[in-house]
Amino acid sequence: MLKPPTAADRGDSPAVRSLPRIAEYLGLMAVLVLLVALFSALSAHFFSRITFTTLANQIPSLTVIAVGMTLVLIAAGIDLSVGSVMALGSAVLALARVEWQLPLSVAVALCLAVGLLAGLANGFITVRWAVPSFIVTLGMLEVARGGAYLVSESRSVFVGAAMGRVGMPLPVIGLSPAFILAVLVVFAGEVLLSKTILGRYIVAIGTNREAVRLSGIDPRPVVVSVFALSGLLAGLGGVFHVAYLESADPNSGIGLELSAIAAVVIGGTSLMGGRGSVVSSFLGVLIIAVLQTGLAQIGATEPAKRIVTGAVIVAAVILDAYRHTLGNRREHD
Amino acid sequence: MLKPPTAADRGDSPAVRSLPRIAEYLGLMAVLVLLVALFSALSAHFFSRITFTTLANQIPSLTVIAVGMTLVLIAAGIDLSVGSVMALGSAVLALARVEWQLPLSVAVALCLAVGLLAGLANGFITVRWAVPSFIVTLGMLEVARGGAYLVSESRSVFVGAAMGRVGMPLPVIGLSPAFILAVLVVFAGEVLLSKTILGRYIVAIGTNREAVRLSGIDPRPVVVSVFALSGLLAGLGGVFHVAYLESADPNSGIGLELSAIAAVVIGGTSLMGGRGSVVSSFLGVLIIAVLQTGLAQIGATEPAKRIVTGAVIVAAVILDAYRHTLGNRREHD
Amino acid sequence: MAIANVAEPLPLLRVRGVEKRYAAPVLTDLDLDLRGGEIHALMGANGAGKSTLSRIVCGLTTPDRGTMSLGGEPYQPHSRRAAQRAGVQLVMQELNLVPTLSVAENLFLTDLPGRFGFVAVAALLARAVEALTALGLNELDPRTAVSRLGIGQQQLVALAAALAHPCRVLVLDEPTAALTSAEIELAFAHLRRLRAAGTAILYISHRLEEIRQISDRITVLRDGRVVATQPAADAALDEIVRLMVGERAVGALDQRDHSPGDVALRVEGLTRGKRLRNVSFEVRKGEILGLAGLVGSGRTETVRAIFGADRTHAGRVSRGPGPPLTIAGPKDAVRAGIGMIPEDRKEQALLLSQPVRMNMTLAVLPAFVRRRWWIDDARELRAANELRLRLDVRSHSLNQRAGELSGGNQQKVVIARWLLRECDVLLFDEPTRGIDVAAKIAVYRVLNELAARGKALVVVSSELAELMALCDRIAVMSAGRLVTTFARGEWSEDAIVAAAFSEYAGRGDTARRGRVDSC
Amino acid sequence: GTEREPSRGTRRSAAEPPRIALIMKSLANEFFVTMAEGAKAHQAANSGTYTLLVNGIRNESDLAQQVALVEQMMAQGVDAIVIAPADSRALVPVLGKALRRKIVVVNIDNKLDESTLQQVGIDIPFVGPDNRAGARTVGATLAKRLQRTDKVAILEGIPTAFNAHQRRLGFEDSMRGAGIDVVAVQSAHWEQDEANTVAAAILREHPDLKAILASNDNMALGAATAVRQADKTGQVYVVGFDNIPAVHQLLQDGRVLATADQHADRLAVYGIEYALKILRGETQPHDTQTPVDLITTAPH
Ligand SMILES: Nc1ncnc2c1ncn2[C@@H]1O[C@H](COP(=O)(O)OP(=O)(O)OP(=O)(O)O)[C@@H](O)[C@H]1O
Ligand SMILES: Nc1ncnc2c1ncn2[C@@H]1O[C@H](COP(=O)(O)OP(=O)(O)OP(=O)(O)O)[C@@H](O)[C@H]1O
Ligand SMILES: [Mg+2]
Ligand SMILES: [Mg+2]
Repeated sequence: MLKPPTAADRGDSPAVRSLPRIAEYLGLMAVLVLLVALFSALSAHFFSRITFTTLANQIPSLTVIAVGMTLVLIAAGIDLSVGSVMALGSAVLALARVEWQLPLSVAVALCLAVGLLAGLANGFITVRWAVPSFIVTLGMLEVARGGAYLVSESRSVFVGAAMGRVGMPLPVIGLSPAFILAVLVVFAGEVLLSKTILGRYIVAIGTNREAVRLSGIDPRPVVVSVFALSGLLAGLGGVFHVAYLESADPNSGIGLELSAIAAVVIGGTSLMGGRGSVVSSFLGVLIIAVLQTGLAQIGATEPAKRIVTGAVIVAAVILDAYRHTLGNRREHD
Repeated sequence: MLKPPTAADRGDSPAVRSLPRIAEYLGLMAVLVLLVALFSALSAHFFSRITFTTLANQIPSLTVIAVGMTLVLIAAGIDLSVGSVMALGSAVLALARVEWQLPLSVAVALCLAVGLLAGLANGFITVRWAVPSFIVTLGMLEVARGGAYLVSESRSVFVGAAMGRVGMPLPVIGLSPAFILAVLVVFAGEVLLSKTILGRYIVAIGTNREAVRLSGIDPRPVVVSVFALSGLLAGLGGVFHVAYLESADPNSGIGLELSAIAAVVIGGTSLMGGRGSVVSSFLGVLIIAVLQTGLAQIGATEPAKRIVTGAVIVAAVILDAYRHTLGNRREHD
Repeated sequence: MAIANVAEPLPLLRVRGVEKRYAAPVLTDLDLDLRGGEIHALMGANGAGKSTLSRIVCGLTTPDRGTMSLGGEPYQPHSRRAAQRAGVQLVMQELNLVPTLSVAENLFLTDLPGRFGFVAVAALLARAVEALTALGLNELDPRTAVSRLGIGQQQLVALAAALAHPCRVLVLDEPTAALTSAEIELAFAHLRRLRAAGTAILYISHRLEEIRQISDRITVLRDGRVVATQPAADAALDEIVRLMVGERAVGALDQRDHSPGDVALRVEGLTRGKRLRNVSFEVRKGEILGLAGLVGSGRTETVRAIFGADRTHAGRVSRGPGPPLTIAGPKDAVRAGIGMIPEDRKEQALLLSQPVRMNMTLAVLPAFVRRRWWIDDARELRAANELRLRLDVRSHSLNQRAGELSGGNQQKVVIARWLLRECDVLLFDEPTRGIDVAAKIAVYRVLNELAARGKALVVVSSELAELMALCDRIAVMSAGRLVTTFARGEWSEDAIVAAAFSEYAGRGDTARRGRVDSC
Repeated sequence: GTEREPSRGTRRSAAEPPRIALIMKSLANEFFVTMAEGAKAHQAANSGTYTLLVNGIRNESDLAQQVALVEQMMAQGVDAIVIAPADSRALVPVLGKALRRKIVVVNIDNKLDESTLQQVGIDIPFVGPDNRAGARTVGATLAKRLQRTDKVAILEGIPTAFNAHQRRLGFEDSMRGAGIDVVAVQSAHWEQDEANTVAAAILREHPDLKAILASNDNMALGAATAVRQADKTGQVYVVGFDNIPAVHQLLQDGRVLATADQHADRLAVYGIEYALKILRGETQPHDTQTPVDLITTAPH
């Protein structure tokens, strides 16, 4: 709930580092380890290889979507449409594969294209009419969901083997190609953010859009491409989702935007823009996933699940905050 | 020679206006009229007194919650917990009234107290550990929902007449006391914002928190009270909800935060804080309500509903934006 | 690239009949000629239209009427980028750096060196170091985040950014407002080199002695009109001032009797990391203490620490003989009767998107409240209006957004905020930054008056002349230490500058870089 | 099941009682809570014969999470999985995996899609009520109160949900049978609040509407309030499905005419008992119907 960093904010900054130091992640990793330890203590079966592979194969969609969301938030925007866009994408994918019998590659391309288009629309409307991205993407959330219902005639479609083994665990390691791809996307995202010119502009725009404009750079194309990217990744999330479920459900991804934003913010990205790291967002995703899986495994009751989840999310962020210098603390109080 | 203040000085302005000029609302009102006209054209029965009274009696909860949300957003915070807190409140209310047979007044007081406490917790944690309110209230969203399930054992409870006629239409006018109360809350909110010192501080903090701090004003108590207020109003929303539906459903208010924020942002309040009006938020609520009712009344299909809703939300904001001076442009993104 | 067409006879930049109005007319029928190889000073009272003109020249604002030509060809920059391509660079009055990016990235934001979209870090740092050294900033690590820099250092970075890009026309809008003579000397050396290379420089400043030092010609602006253009050589400063401010009497600073009362503020062993080392001093009732020092010497850190704006590691602050105060935050400080005017008006003081009146009364709102809650608009308005007149704030209404005011007028608003609040100790950090000559006198009067009323004042300023005119004593800071304090009469400009350098001498650059890297 | 090749589950089952995983839809939903509690009670009564692990997903539509739950339960090496699938297709593949791991799988509440089962080449027994038939009987009772060509409206659940579809079909069968005219079918996503809004709108659009058929009682509650708000109490009938306690009062007052009880508290138990039978090798997998009773007056 803070304005962009002020001159008074003299804490450490993404700018100073190329790829961020491992130290940055200690706080979140501590939380993660704590959670795993906790659940291992509570359930005899939790601490097993299969638990972790299952977990890993479950999160690719959320992961890639969180990557896109990180960039959007750092650019001081927000993308509420990711869940619906993912659903729309998967619906199209299923249609193309099952109804039209198109080759996998083409179907996937279609799915990605849908996501990209939705993202471009978000970005374009946002900059063209200077509408808050919250509203634009909220609109897209509804529209894309409607689209998903249309395409799928509101029925989930079984795709089965038609998706190949993208979502299936690989023989020895037990991890799915989807997961490995997702991890690659995470690193690509981190590199984009901290190593490329586009990334620097994203940070700059998120910090002080006016300053960027005044210094002679047009922020709009950057903003558009960020939303486009987020849309594209939502599409990719759709592909992974279908691959994992072997079917496409027009209702999938409801409320996904909240989980994604939560993961990203747990990862320390500021909703006010200008500050954040993709890798941290990934840690955020892991924390949420472990929490869900763990609670299910120990068979917690629904109320318990809710209350614990809520408490842990807040605790995680507080704990992580203690890692930060007083420098940042100062501007908060 | 001391010049007296000029007319321009006394003239209205976003922050220091007496109650804002009607002109500010023209854009939204236009949208509203358009929608009503549209649906009246599409359905013979839409344009009738009964339509508007039922509509009015449906919105008190959303209205009061939107009022709270407006203040929170102006203070550059966000409150995602309103829906769950409302559910928790109503669950407690039902319990107190049906199980414990407490007098209505006491039961209501309890419900409000629950809301207030939740809000205080949100505010306190936010300022004490400098956690983004997004995370804190997301946590509360989970915790309060869990609480609602606990209290109600995950069952909806029929309250029926036990709630008196708060939610029932009054004889002649056809409006419910709840609606009238809600409208009063709206005006109270507008007055608080534009006439009182607290309101002034809220705007100031949302604009530049650091500047406020360096002016020797501690922003924290203000922030806490804003969240407390939002919680209290969520509680009140719960009362209205139960009164209207004659029963308490622990699953009520899921996703309500999004509708509320949407209404507020449609009303022109900035998510970045510092700018907004409560009355406009009310207009936002009306727009959303008319849209829902209208689409249901013309029997639109599910996909159609979604797509139209999405499109209209965006269109509304764009149309409204045309009223605004370019000055505000850059605050959007 | 621009350097090609050096010695042009006819003016390089020609402005004809430019007009601009917002709520009120700002520029009316304005003509201006800028020759290659000249430094052309643009002077005028706050709100005269200088920044607006420079924004127009650099494509940030489109004039309502009028034409411009650059090197003969018609010139209508539709964006800052276009202006830059045409070889027109600008240092804006309001700093527009990106706090989360490094100094290097800010220096070359518009043209980050890269390969296949990747930032070429090595090249970037190399160019950055070069640009910084040119301004004597060789001690500043280009990888530091700008959010760590004091306002003065930020101003130097902004200047370096402009100078690092070759250009035909260079517009400098109060580039030195927060710089001390030391940094200014280096800057000027650089400007003279550019002039020699044939660059046309439009130089905006409120510091008369600078103008005399550096400018070839002077154009005076009043209420958006050119009232005079003449060679700097035969320009009498008081004449120029009169042209600037018109009939507004400037007058001299009336003498205040310098006989301070007993101690009002005692600071002992203030320490904050390596940036503030064991700073101790006293201020007495009715006394004005000046804090001099180089940019980054810790003056701001000192006042911020006293005011409780930052957490300090060690040190005691007490009101005179009283017990040490526990100041957890600015609120406590204010309760203890200490007020502060921060150095960075945009980030730390103003509510840019809010009305002037709201900005003026923020700190004293409770004074305009009826029945604990209700704001008494009428009284608030009256008070705000008096302040406006007292400090001569140029705004066409008290409800104009503070962000729309000219830089100097914004600064006046910031000062105004603290005049209503009856603090016994007031800390002013660069109080006259960007304020015009006449208004400065007005501010000095206010300060004197406050002192006369028995308040204790600490004034941080980069303008030595200002301190020497105002203060009873001047404390000099160097590398986070308070090295010496001169009493009135004892001081001389050279002595003060020498003291300001003392702590850096010998330990050289490493010391300062150390400070920047710390924490 | 001694003849089955050993898997983590069965190896243990020699020693201790079999472990059964009950996987529900949203345990925030009253209906499934009742199911779960029924099951827990049953287990408590037969703690010797089996151990029980109950889990539900966050919301109806979070398929990925339910699939993950199945995999986790496999990871835990349970002997049987009794599942109320959140989707009739998406769950089939993972359940196929479970079968291949020699885990007994029983399908309750929401019937898995036949064609998908065939495509995957597996066969999973369904133990549960026929929602369509249930809806038909409810509809029939309503039909008795109406004349031909009377107008009625249907409130559907989440359109993609199998049961939502079944109940809608059941309602439509009965109405068509009685020559009654269904003028509106809209989804209120099982929600009381939305049901109220939609019902209110439909009532205005069709002033001569005679009845509202809600696909669950939560929506029936919302509809009943809408009727009262429009003060048409008595003129417009409301029927529901599930017989949750909250509607008893309304049944009393006649504001809700009828609902169907599929014995939520027993549903899971049927499934569990059936799974135990299979584990003991007492029966070969085949579908079995469980009763759906018509409720017209609140039980006392
Ligand atoms: N965006 C704007 N909207 C309305 N008025 C504006 C805007 N920008 C500038 N002005 C007005 O134009 C006038 C000139 O402003 P400008 O910044 O050019 O003055 P200046 O000469 O730079 O003064 P200073 O010496 O204080 O910097 C001021 O009165 C200011 O209020
Ligand atoms: N968090 C930080 N990390 C590194 N260096 C810092 C940090 N905060 C402040 N500094 C440095 O401490 C020094 C003191 O800053 P300060 O703003 O007090 O300088 P100053 O004397 O006020 O000069 P000016 O304000 O004109 O820059 C500056 O060099 C500043 O860059
Ligand atoms: Mg200026
Ligand atoms: Mg300073």
